[in-house]
Amino acid sequence: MNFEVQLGRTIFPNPVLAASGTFGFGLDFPRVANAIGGIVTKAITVEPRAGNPPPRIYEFPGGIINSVGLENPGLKRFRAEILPRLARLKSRLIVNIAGFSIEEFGLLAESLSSERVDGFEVNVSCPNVAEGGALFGQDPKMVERVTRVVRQQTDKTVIVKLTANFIDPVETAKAALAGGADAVTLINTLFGLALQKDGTPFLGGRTGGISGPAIKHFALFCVDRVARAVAIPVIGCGGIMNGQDALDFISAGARLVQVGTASLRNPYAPLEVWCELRLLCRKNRFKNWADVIGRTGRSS
Amino acid sequence: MNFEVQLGRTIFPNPVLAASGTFGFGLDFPRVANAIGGIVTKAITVEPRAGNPPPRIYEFPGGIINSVGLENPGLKRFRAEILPRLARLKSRLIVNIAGFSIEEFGLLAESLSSERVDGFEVNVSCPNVAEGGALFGQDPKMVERVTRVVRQQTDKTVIVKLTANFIDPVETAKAALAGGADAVTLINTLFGLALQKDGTPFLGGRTGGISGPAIKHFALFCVDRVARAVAIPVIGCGGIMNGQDALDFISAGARLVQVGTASLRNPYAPLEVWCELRLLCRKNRFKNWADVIGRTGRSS
Amino acid sequence: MKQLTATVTDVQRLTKDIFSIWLNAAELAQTAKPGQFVNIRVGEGEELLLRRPVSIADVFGQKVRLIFRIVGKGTAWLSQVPKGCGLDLLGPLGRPVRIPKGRDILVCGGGVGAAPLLFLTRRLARQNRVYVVLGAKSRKEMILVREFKRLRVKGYIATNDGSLGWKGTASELAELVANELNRPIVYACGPRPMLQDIVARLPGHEIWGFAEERMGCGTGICHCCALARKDGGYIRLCRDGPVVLLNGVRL
Amino acid sequence: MKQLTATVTDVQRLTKDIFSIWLNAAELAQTAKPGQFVNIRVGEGEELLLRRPVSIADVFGQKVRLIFRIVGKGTAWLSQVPKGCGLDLLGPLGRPVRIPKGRDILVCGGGVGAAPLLFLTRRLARQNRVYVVLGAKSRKEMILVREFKRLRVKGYIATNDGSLGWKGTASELAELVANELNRPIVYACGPRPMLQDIVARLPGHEIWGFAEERMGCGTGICHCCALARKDGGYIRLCRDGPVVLLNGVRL
Ligand SMILES: Cc1cc2nc3c(=O)[nH]c(=O)nc-3n(C[C@H](O)[C@H](O)[C@H](O)COP(=O)(O)OP(=O)(O)OC[C@H]3O[C@@H](n4cnc5c(N)ncnc54)[C@H](O)[C@@H]3O)c2cc1C
Ligand SMILES: Cc1cc2nc3c(=O)[nH]c(=O)nc-3n(C[C@H](O)[C@H](O)[C@H](O)COP(=O)(O)OP(=O)(O)OC[C@H]3O[C@@H](n4cnc5c(N)ncnc54)[C@H](O)[C@@H]3O)c2cc1C
Ligand SMILES: Cc1cc2nc3c(=O)[nH]c(=O)nc-3n(C[C@H](O)[C@H](O)[C@H](O)COP(=O)(O)O)c2cc1C
Ligand SMILES: Cc1cc2nc3c(=O)[nH]c(=O)nc-3n(C[C@H](O)[C@H](O)[C@H](O)COP(=O)(O)O)c2cc1C
Ligand code: FES
Ligand code: FES
Repeated sequence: MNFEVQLGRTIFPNPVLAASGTFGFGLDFPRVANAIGGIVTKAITVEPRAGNPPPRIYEFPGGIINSVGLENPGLKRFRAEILPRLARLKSRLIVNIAGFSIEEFGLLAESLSSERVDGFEVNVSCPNVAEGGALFGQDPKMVERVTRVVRQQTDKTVIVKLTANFIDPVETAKAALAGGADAVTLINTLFGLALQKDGTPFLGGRTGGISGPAIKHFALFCVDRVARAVAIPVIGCGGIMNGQDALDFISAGARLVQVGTASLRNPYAPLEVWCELRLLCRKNRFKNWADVIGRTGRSS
Repeated sequence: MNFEVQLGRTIFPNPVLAASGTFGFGLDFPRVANAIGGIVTKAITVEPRAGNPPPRIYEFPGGIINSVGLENPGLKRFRAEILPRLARLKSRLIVNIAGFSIEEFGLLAESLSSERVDGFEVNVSCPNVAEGGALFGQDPKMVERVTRVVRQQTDKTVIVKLTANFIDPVETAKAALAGGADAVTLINTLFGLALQKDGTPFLGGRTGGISGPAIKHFALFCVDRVARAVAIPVIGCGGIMNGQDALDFISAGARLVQVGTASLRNPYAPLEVWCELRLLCRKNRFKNWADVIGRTGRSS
Repeated sequence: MKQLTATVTDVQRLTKDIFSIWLNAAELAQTAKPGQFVNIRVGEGEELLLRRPVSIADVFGQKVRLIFRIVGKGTAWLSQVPKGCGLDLLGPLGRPVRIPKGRDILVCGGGVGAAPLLFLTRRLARQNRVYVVLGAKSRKEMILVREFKRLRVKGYIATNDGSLGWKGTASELAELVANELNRPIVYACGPRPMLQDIVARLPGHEIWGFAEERMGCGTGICHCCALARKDGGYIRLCRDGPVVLLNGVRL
Repeated sequence: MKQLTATVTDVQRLTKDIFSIWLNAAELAQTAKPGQFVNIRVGEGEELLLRRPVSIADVFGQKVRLIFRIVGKGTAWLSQVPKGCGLDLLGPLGRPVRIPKGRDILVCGGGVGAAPLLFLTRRLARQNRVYVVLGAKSRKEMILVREFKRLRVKGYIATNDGSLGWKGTASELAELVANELNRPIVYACGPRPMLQDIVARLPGHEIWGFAEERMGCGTGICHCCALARKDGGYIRLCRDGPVVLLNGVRL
């Protein structure tokens, strides 16, 4: 069976990617990076960011909450120091870009449209500083504008990473489509608050983002909903720990999947998910991958 | 210490309530019902509803997904057969009402404003049939209108049970306040989809609502957010399994809490949560309950 | 119904995946009636949130017997509870079976479905003529034959592969036996296809079946255990069942 | 760094809540250096998602020793792994301590903090003059005294209640010892307040400390283990540490 997926001009050799922020820049585990469908880098911002004070991670049964706070070396150092080292990876490379204004998104896409980069994942889960700090991703109009600006700056694959916090992702997926995106990723972390026994916030960043198995069924709901309502390829993400989870997202309508939190437990997780997915396909005797994608929606 | 809480004209003897849909009508466990702060009934609709086909419940580590589908005997039979039997309970009685049009909400509130009923929890997580089936609770304008209609029909306590699915509860809490609500409950279940191995939906109702510990930290986020932004009392709900969980919600700004999924495992759970909460207060040597409510927000 | 802690006094493996445990639970033993079940807390922590329902298979003095097949995490955990440990359970739950008098009775159990029929047959046999059909895939998977024998009821055995007794399904054999009886009341417990098959084979009979559905609470407060009535609407299996007149429901 | 399964060959309880386990792990034993740690998968299922970092306390032949205190679910689980079972771990992780030559060295451990210092001291003692201060609340909570003695280094012991050795804290005693030495390099491991106290008491010294912070991955890919640098920004403790020059960070 052929598992290749094309989004924009990029052909992913298989449908399992490493999710943003949970696989560094892909340099630490080249064997994994080269064997899976591709890697999405940690978010890159125009200016370097130190990130949030510790603790940055809270664990609860079935999930974690992180408040890394977009720590990253910034556009310049990423281009000068990290991008050249990424040349030695063969894998598809998607750069996750996070701006605090529409212009910053444009600048990031323009500056990073180098040969090595296959595409961008537009991270709209950051506050729009110019307009009162509401998150870009919670305003369909902003999502469309951001997507359009990125689209104008690059002919690389453009993926918009949507949030499902307090916004119907169908609306933002339509906006991303209108803005010219090649795909959307669903979902980014859910908002979360963890407290210490004395009632004060546990995380240094006060609140954080929930990921892991606890958000899987909400993410599946979102993928199913968007895949049936919007004519844009969906990349599924949220609590994928094994091949069956990946298959669930694909059944629900995802063309590709991303493995996040699982890589924290085991940096080989994306590769293991891909191997297990392939085994499941053999066990289930699937004939045609296209029949599997979105079968949930066609079943009812 | 005095744990009484007043909302509207109702004085709750303590802050732990049984959540809607997870304690029947309170008739099955009168000892629990009489000892806790109060009970919220299963949702009542104008017409009787058979509910969704089985299976109606899916379990995953840390949570469940239900698709009961508002099964209930309808307004008439509830008034004729169940309400009279509720006379033998001493507990505060909040009736959860669910309408499919603004008028239905008004009718429910009017018809049920009997002596035995202390108040209403307005369940806005149902589709607005007249206007394309979008959920009332996802449209602040609708929340305000529904609340106002209920307010006009009754002088009982009016609580609006908000959803945080695809809508910022700060907006709907403001709407509830504008409509004349005495309090809001946060949160109702999160949207969820569970699949069988063959990719078809597991639940008879196709999708369902996620509850239990998996949603606790998202619910805490919502309570903290609304409690700091809107001048309306908040009732916290979502994954409360023990006294510490209840205390977390109160620290985050809830005046009362509701115990849902925990009662499925153990029908004595609401009472146990209340006992544990009291013990924790003693252990922590709290002097003043008002200092505890919302201390998270004041800490940062 | 009470919440109680019952000590496991004995654990036995009956087949590859069927286990029998005896619990010390005086009050439960006294109040439980055939057709009822207990809802058992399984696992530690919050991984398995819901209890697991298991029918009462037998009662002896202060002791209660449970028999279950391992099908997932909860039953696997249950099979590993060591002797001497306490189980947290709610019970007795569900509506007891009404015990008739002076009738021909046909009891039919498939696989682990034989378990709750043991307790039922013990009570039925006092004032009725009881005929028992037990079925399983093979001899190795047949349970409780000796226990039923001790009840001195007329017994018939079927296995799919013929390795014990008659070769065929329990419901096929039940049909043959029923035809010899005088307006028998039928009690059946087993996989859903077996129940459906019995209903199809024995039209016009009063057939009571142990139905199963995913449960939330087991105590009647969540309305998750819906079983469709033929005349519309649903019953709550944990309240109105689990033993129901199969003629009136849609399995 | 490798993912490997290491068999537990020995489990020992050192104090009420401190355990020592030996693992059979030839490659790890060969490659691990003082200051490094392993990240251990704990629990079954998905309840405990993250691994738990534990420092390498000692190495002997093909064996690796870990010593840990029970503080929560993960370490409680670890203490109950029976001999003969395999542990899933990632390692060695973290930056090895640079071993100086011909220097005066002061090693200071508080509580379970003595553990990683054992391995370090073994390597330091080859080419340096090593002085070791061990502290604990009381005699009952003191660990590894015999092991350190066998290394033939000069040892000093402090307990808060005076039940063994000098009465006082490890850092107080370390200050006294340091004043007798010639520009000693200090290596410290213990609770955060102890590390802060040592920094305060020994200004101008080169002090290396085993820092701790909540970790996500332990392998450098998540940026959760932030430790603040004095000159701004954060280091990744799992990569740039866990042993760091305390003079340059904000504890
Ligand atoms: C009233 C009642 C009485 C029962 N009595 C017995 C008994 O005496 N002996 C016995 O072996 N089993 C009995 N069962 C079935 C038993 O409850 C399930 O096998 C058990 O809950 C499975 O739990 P698990 O965690 O092992 O499996 P899970 O991981 O939860 O599920 C594994 C498989 O079991 C099935 N299953 C899960 N829950 C149920 C359920 N409530 N009903 C039917 N199938 C289910 C699922 O479809 C799934 O395929 C009874 C069920 C009910 C409703
Ligand atoms: C690099 C490194 C090496 C370590 N080496 C050792 C060692 O050799 N021996 C030893 O006993 N402990 C060591 N620790 C601490 C150990 O990792 C924690 O005690 C353990 O993760 C707690 O897990 P738990 O599930 O038992 O507790 P949890 O339930 O997770 O937490 C219980 C308590 O432990 C604290 N804790 C949890 N995780 C950490 C962490 N990563 N760092 C500090 N405190 C934490 C929490 O603040 C909490 O109060 C090390 C930590 C790090 C970062
Ligand atoms: C530690 C951590 C850091 C993350 N950083 C980013 C990021 O920089 N950009 C981004 O778009 N998503 C980020 N995410 C979100 C993940 O890419 C993913 O969308 C989310 O974790 C849900 O998937 P999971 O449940 O498989 O982890 C991060 C997640 C974690 C746990
Ligand atoms: C089986 C079930 C039925 C429910 N029915 C209702 C309902 O009728 N009306 C309502 O407002 N909420 C209903 N809920 C939502 C709960 O009241 C509660 O808001 C939610 O479950 C989150 O709390 P928990 O995590 O403590 O369960 C139901 C929840 C469950 C699990
Ligand atoms: S299982 Fe909850 S009502 Fe039957
Ligand atoms: S713990 Fe993940 S980078 Fe250090």
